[in-house]
Amino acid sequence: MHLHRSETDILIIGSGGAGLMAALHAAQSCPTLDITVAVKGLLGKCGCTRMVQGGYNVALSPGDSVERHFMDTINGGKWIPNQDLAWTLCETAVTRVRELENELGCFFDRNPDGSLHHKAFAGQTFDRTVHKGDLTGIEIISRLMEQALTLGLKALEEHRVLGLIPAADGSGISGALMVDVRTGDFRFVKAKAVLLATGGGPTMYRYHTPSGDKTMDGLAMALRLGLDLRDMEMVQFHPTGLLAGPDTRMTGTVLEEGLRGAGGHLLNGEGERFMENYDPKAERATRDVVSRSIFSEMRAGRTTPNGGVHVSMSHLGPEHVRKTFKGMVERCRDCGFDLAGGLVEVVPTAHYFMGGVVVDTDCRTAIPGLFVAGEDAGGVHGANRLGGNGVANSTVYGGIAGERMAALCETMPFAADPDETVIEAELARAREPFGRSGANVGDLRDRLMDNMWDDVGVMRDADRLARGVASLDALGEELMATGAGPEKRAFNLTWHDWLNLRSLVEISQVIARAAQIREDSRGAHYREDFPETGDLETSTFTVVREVDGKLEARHDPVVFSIVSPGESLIEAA
Amino acid sequence: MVRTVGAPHRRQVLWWAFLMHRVSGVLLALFLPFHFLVLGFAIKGDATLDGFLAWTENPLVKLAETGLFLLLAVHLAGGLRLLALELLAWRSWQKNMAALAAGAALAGALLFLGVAW
Amino acid sequence: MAGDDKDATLSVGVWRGDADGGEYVEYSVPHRASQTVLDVVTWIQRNIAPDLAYRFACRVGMCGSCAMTVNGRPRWTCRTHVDKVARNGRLTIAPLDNLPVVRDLAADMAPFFEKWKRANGAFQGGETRDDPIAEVRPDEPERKEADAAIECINCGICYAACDSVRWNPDYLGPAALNRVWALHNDRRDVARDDRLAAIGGEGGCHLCHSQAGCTAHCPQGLDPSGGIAGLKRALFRAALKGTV
Amino acid sequence: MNARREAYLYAAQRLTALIMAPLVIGHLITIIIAIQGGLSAEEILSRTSGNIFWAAFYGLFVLAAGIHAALGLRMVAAEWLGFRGPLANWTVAAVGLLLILLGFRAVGAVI
Ligand SMILES: Cc1cc2nc3c(=O)[nH]c(=O)nc-3n(C[C@H](O)[C@H](O)[C@H](O)COP(=O)(O)OP(=O)(O)OC[C@H]3O[C@@H](n4cnc5c(N)ncnc54)[C@H](O)[C@@H]3O)c2cc1C
Ligand code: HEM
Ligand code: SF4
Ligand code: F3S
Ligand code: FES
Repeated sequence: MHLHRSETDILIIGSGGAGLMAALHAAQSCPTLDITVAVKGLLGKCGCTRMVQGGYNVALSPGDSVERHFMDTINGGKWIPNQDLAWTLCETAVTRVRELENELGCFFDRNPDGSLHHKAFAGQTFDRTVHKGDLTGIEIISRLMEQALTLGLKALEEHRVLGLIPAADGSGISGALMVDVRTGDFRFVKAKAVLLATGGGPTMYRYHTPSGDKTMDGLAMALRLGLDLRDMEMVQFHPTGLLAGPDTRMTGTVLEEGLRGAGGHLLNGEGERFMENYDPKAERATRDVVSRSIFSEMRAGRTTPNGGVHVSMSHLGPEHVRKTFKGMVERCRDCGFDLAGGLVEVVPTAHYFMGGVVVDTDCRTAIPGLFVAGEDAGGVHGANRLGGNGVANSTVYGGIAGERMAALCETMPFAADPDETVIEAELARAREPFGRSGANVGDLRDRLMDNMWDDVGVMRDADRLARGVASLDALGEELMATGAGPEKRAFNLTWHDWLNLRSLVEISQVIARAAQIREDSRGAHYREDFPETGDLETSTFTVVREVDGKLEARHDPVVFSIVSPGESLIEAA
Repeated sequence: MVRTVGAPHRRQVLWWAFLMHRVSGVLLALFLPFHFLVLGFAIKGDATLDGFLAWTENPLVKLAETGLFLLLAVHLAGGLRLLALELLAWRSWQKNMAALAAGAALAGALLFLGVAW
Repeated sequence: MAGDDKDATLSVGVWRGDADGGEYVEYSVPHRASQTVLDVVTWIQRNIAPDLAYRFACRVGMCGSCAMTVNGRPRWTCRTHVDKVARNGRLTIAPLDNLPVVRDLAADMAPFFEKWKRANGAFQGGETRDDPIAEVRPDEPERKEADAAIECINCGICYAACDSVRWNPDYLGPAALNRVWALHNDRRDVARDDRLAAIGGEGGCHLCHSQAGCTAHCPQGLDPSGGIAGLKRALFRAALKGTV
Repeated sequence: MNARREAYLYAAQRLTALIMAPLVIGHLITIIIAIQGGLSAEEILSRTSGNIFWAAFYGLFVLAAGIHAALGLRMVAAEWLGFRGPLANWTVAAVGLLLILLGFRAVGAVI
């Protein structure tokens, strides 16, 4: 097996907000560094940073404060966030947004007087979300991508990272093994520092919003290295994903939060408004409440033809809707639905993954030289992520990781030599499905998505979780018996589908394990058999890791390093 | 590199406007030297020119002259359209203007036909 | 509606090949009510041709990865409903024009981004992260121009639709120039004169002949054609002033 | 510098177009009128001979057309024939010059 080998100072995996921001900051900190970005798709054209619609939370508005943003984040996260991480997020977001505007060229929307516009976003006590229309992510990632292009970094586009490779002498990280998607050639890139920024992404659910390239590869790699993964039960569901049937990839994609905010109605299969039965705020209730309410209707069988509920906007006046929600109306029209005048089927959809690798405020992990930032990192959001804190997280921590990696490189004369046995093992692992023919990988993926949706989804209980774990185990075995045909590696998407599915199954098992041990209901995690939130003072977070091929799950106590339950950093007005 | 048979992406008004403008420009550039040459005959005395002009009474030649007139009209109208949208930043008007240009050219040519025949 | 008929099939010609050439291969695909062209491609890869190469990411018209030539026209396939483009149940799908092919439906976007870079399509600000954010009123004419050009998803569709690119591979093309136009109208940027120089020379904006295929096909509804005309004016003024 | 040259060439092409536009319109109208009366050498010459206005009118047109056509052909040659670079530039310049010479000869003849 021929293996290309190359060497770089900093290897960045993923080109979302976290990856690209890291590259820019590393280059600024030390312009002579050799920086390589390896990414599954095209530079900046994959991942979810591009898909950000709402915007970016930052306490820049007069009257707002970092303390207030922080308290909203902690409250939203149900007191589980790592407070130091949350604080650094809120504090650094201020400089980061100024950097995005002044240095990188993002041109956010303004008030009529020319000052930066902040819009309201659910769950926050202040209007603090900076945005560019409802396509904020395109603006952020395009500007980052342009700057990265001019930087002259090495971009390994359409390079899928297969595994992280530790140093032979156990001193830390040595680099990463990857495959060039186009040619199928394997490549090992040795580096002094490696950033994992593959952006999590709960795409193992029947309905999901993230970009198709995100399949939990990063977390699966971290798991194999024995790293601690925290809050893995915390999957955020967005209440209104488009439901267009099983035959289209459009199914699951987000229909804006604003539809409900503006007065849209949710109707069940019998044509009744049902939200009032669950919450006095009806359609305007929080994401998790609405998601669970819809899910309950679905379980009760009161569904629309494709198995969801309807969103109805026409009572607000079709013309008005067409004007206010132009993008959404057009998107629906493209798949044949009339959002302004008719009914559109919706369903809760897996949106964001709060769980991730345990890191400190410098993005360091337990393995020297390996850094993690963005959606792959855990602890920033706790049990729930505020809308607008996702892209803030990836750009804030991506930048920090870039600086810290640059500093580390300056103290390191060489990158450590890799553990060749791990390289061999990872190569074998990647080639495993070749030579076996078998069932359609797509069918297995469909089954995984059903399992997760039914048993480890919006509403959980011990029985369902046990059933979920069992079916995941069975699915894992079936996957290992399924193949990708003869060994043709060049642009073989079927092989990649197989690899994607493997990462998804492995992390799904972790999600189910974490969900089993958290016996309370907080934020995104809802146990029907334990509906109470539990005592905040004794809050814990879950940690799962892999030891000798087996998952070990435990609880760690939350350290209230800045503020304890019952306290606040803002004086009551 | 081109894998599209017939390139249907071209089938939009403004592309045809471009093509008409280009072809008329090239044909004009080819014809103009001859036109100048003919007028240059005048140096050799009125007779030659008159003889030549008599020859233009020939229907075939008349057709060619009509063609030239049309070319000039087409190129002129299209050119004005381009100048308007480039220099005056007219935007949504473009399609209307393309139509207008073609219409003006045609009208001019018809006028000529009516007069010449 | 044809899509409701469970037995209806689409006959789909898919361009298969690589940099050395290729040909259309015929597939027959079940027609569904909610079905985009990307869904058709996916179905073929999952069910008939496991080695079919194509690209997508966001699946909702935000990443610009999925652009292909559909029945002769460049389009974003994830947001193109089959019923909108199929003629008598027939589709042909090929990679984007004016770019090299990697394989099958995946075009090589490298020249596209190379030109973005050559056009100096990256912002250069005069302020830093320690300065306040510039006040720019939304009703300033320049801001409006910049705004109108800003939401490009770098899909390459305009680039594939432009015959000037086809006839002159050196031409920067509509997307890069559209970006430059947005930057030219961004008064926070300090490199606007340099940028005009970068797009005024060989391969520059004068190669645009206002064919407007770019504007006609841009899925985001942008108007590169109008922006390029603006750049031509700006260059003319700059040449008179001697700043390029 | 390259950018400035291209900008000037572009401007020259558009400027000559602007100049020619009224001239061509004028010319076309004259032709229509002339044709209605039947065209003869005498008529043309009596109209133009020794007339400084018409000399300037056609002189300007010839000059503008030469420049304009040369620049236009440069573009067409580059795109449709792949004929680019210094040789192409000199060739179209020669074509333009030829056009201007022929044109001046014609103008000289009728004035
Ligand atoms: C529809 C939608 C709307 C959203 N709206 C908002 C919002 O309004 N506000 C907000 O704050 N947040 C929002 N989010 C969340 C936000 O987008 C993410 O939290 C954030 O962008 C994650 O950034 P990242 O850099 O960590 O990952 P991403 O931007 O997802 O990038 C991950 C990168 O890793 C690459 N990658 C993955 N696997 C591999 C591999 N094996 N090898 C190599 N590369 C790999 C991917 O291709 C990609 O380039 C939204 C998310 C979605 C899906
Ligand atoms: C009547 C006044 C005229 C006007 C307003 C005019 C206008 C224009 C314009 C604006 C262009 C630029 C097209 C482009 O680059 O996309 C052009 C191109 C051209 N013109 Fe003219 N023109 C006129 C007369 C002429 C004449 C008399 C000739 C012939 C000698 C001519 C020959 C050409 C040629 C060959 C081109 C190049 C075509 C191309 O690049 O597509 N034009 N004209
Ligand atoms: S201008 Fe439009 S067509 Fe061109 S790359 Fe941008 S979004 Fe795509
Ligand atoms: S299609 Fe091409 S020619 Fe100009 S107007 Fe658009 S760039
Ligand atoms: S897949 Fe992203 S634009 Fe189509």
